[in-house]
Amino acid sequence: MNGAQDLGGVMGFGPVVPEPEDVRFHADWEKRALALTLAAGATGAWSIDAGRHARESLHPADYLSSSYYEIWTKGLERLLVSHGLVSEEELTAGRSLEPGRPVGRVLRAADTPAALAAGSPYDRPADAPARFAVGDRVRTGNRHPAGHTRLPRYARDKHGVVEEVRGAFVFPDTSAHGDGEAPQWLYTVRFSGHELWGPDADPTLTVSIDAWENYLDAA
Amino acid sequence: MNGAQDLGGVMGFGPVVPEPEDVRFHADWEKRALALTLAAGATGAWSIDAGRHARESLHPADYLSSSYYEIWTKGLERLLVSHGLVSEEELTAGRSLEPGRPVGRVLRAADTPAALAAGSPYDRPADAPARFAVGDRVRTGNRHPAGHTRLPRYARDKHGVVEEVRGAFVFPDTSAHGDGEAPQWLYTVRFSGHELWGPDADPTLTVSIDAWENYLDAA
Amino acid sequence: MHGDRPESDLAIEHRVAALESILVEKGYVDPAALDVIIETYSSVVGPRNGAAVVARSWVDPDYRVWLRRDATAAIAALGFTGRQGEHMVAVENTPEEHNLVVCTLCSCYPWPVLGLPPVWYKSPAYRSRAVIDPRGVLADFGVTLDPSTRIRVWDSTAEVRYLVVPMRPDDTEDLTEAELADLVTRDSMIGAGLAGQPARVTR
Amino acid sequence: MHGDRPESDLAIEHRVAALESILVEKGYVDPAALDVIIETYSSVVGPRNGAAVVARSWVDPDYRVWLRRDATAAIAALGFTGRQGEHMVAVENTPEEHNLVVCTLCSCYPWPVLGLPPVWYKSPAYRSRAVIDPRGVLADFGVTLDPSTRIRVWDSTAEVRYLVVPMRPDDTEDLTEAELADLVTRDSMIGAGLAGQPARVTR
Repeated sequence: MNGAQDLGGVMGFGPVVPEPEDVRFHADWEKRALALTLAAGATGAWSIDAGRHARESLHPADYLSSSYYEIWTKGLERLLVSHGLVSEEELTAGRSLEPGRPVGRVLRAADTPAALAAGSPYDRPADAPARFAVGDRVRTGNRHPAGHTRLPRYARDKHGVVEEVRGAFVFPDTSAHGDGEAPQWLYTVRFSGHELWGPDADPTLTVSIDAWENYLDAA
Repeated sequence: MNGAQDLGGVMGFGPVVPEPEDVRFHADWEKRALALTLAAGATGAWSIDAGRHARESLHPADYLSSSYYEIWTKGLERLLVSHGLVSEEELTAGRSLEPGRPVGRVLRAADTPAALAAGSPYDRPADAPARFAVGDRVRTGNRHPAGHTRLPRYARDKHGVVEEVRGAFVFPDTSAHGDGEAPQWLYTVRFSGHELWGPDADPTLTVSIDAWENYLDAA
Repeated sequence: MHGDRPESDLAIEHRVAALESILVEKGYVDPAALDVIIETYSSVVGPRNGAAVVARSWVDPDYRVWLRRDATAAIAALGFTGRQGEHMVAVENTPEEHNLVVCTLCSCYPWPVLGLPPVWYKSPAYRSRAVIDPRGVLADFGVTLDPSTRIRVWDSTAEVRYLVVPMRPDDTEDLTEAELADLVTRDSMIGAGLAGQPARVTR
Repeated sequence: MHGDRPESDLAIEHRVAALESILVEKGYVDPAALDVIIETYSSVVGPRNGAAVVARSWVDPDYRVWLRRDATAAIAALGFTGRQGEHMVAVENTPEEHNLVVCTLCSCYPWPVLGLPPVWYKSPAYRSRAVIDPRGVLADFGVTLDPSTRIRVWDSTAEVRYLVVPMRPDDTEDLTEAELADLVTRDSMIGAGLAGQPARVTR
């Protein structure tokens, strides 16, 4: 969706403010927001793509005026409600009003280090050969789905070159909506700055995105 | 600039909420904000384009979380400060701290009805023939200026057809920055929904913009 | 979950009042002129102006031709001129094509014929969706067009201002020009409604 | 004039605390697991991991080749694996080309080697400008590249995570691998800084 999350090329946010490397959190609630997001995600009730879609579905004014852990918190609330695990009434009350429903897994403390160190790979066996090869010229689609997608607006309807073939990966556009993993080939596609931003672009600039096969046509 | 004002095609704002026709204002301060904006603009200290640029230069979170008369008020404050008519200190103090500077005109009550009824035409004599004619196919530029422009992002780098030649008009991209009126031919350029939004667009949709000659190339 | 305004109405009220004090004290604005501006757009200039233009075009074929050819002059002939209406264009709805006007970049609107824009016209919801999902926007107004009707959206990116001339409702042959004007809603002159249709009840 | 957060820190603090109560009461999360997660990303997983990878690649040509060919495995060999690092790619800066990593759509970041992303990496200011004005972004970090150096921006739109291998500073032949790792700042492994350069003082 063309939500507030799609920030590439947007202007008006002012300078980037560096931060010392040893800062991990800015308040204790940020730690809890991080941990709750990971632990709730570990139930398996939704995919990482559904999580991203919940965040990008925030009203743009809310998204842009919230810190990132606030965005995570608000996204988590939405996910819990939309998956029937917590009710709006409970969020309003600030406490549980009825017993929990069964979930796929509850991440226990003893299992947590191993779970974090294992991660969740997103590559999948391919069920067809890759359509494009390194060096192929491609054109990204002019796609504006109302649902989740990972093709940013600035890189739509543009010519680029396939630089790497990454393998087949879970397709976010379906996974985010519970429509299956539908794995597709993933490519790193590189664009010139001129192609993306026109004749006044930095002439030394190239930008790549990682693009699923459905996002691309031969050019 | 690619600011928060450039809203065409952005998603996530929810439904449009109709309003009865007899509602003119929602609070008395809105009336004052409107009148102040018009009266201050009548001094001639800045162009209508500079006014628009002041508003679109608000931080996107501020722009999207403000009502339109709030945006006008914040834009007016910026214009007054950037043109040296009011100081930041005065805005903070909420009162004048030094005498006013000379301005081109002070709109008097007696002259106001005539001034509003006269308006300010923006067409200008052309100093060259129009480059394009009705029916010409054109392509909009892939332009991303940091300053003011009136070519929306959704209509950049797209093919359209010239539907009307409107005459020569003040060029906002220069006028907004005090760089002169630099009049240019203005065209109504029509695009298919498919061209703007891809294959899933409403097949019955066409959209036009009014585009200055600099925004266009022959296609 | 909507983005609430970061400042209370009270805060913006004080901010505007302070600005007015400063500008008046510095002699940049005449407070009496402010009152005239407010009175003008509260009581004098509003969408009944545009409704008169539309009704005239419905009953007077010569006027209709003039409105098509030179809307600025034809509208001025009824006494409606000025700020944000210096360069007018009238676009007529037909059974085949429906017109909808938006300003995606700010809130450009034909003040002399329609008055000040409603909140929804200036809202991100309308400005963002009108150009990509106009049928969805029309649905928010309770308007459903025939699926075969073409939708023609005018994004007011320059100083040209567009007035939609809605279709004259059926069975209105016996109405006077003034009665016809009563059927012409503000929303119908933006393209967000139809003349004499349910949207009119919001007047 | 920046957009202040619409809710105070206190409000979000209560909101998160309430959410934790609900999830624990319902049995969806183990409170002890929350503490382990926090401890992991406070003390165990951080940018010193990535610095060790970079230093190894500087001193061990075989490792460098492996890192280029299969970064996920080469990094795992040093003990760094897991969430948000399942599919790693290392990209090397050269005098001719400088790499910069961003996630314009959210905040994708290689956690096992860099830990949690800094606020600026997640900020709209960085995410919006990195792809259109990378030299301007670098200037905000006090970094000026030669005008002829090509800039290569990687927008992390999928589950591939990029680690920038900064150039080894001059006159470091005598340093140990551990001393070299100390020159590798977090920012230099995103491309927003250079190894052993002024940006490092922010550590």
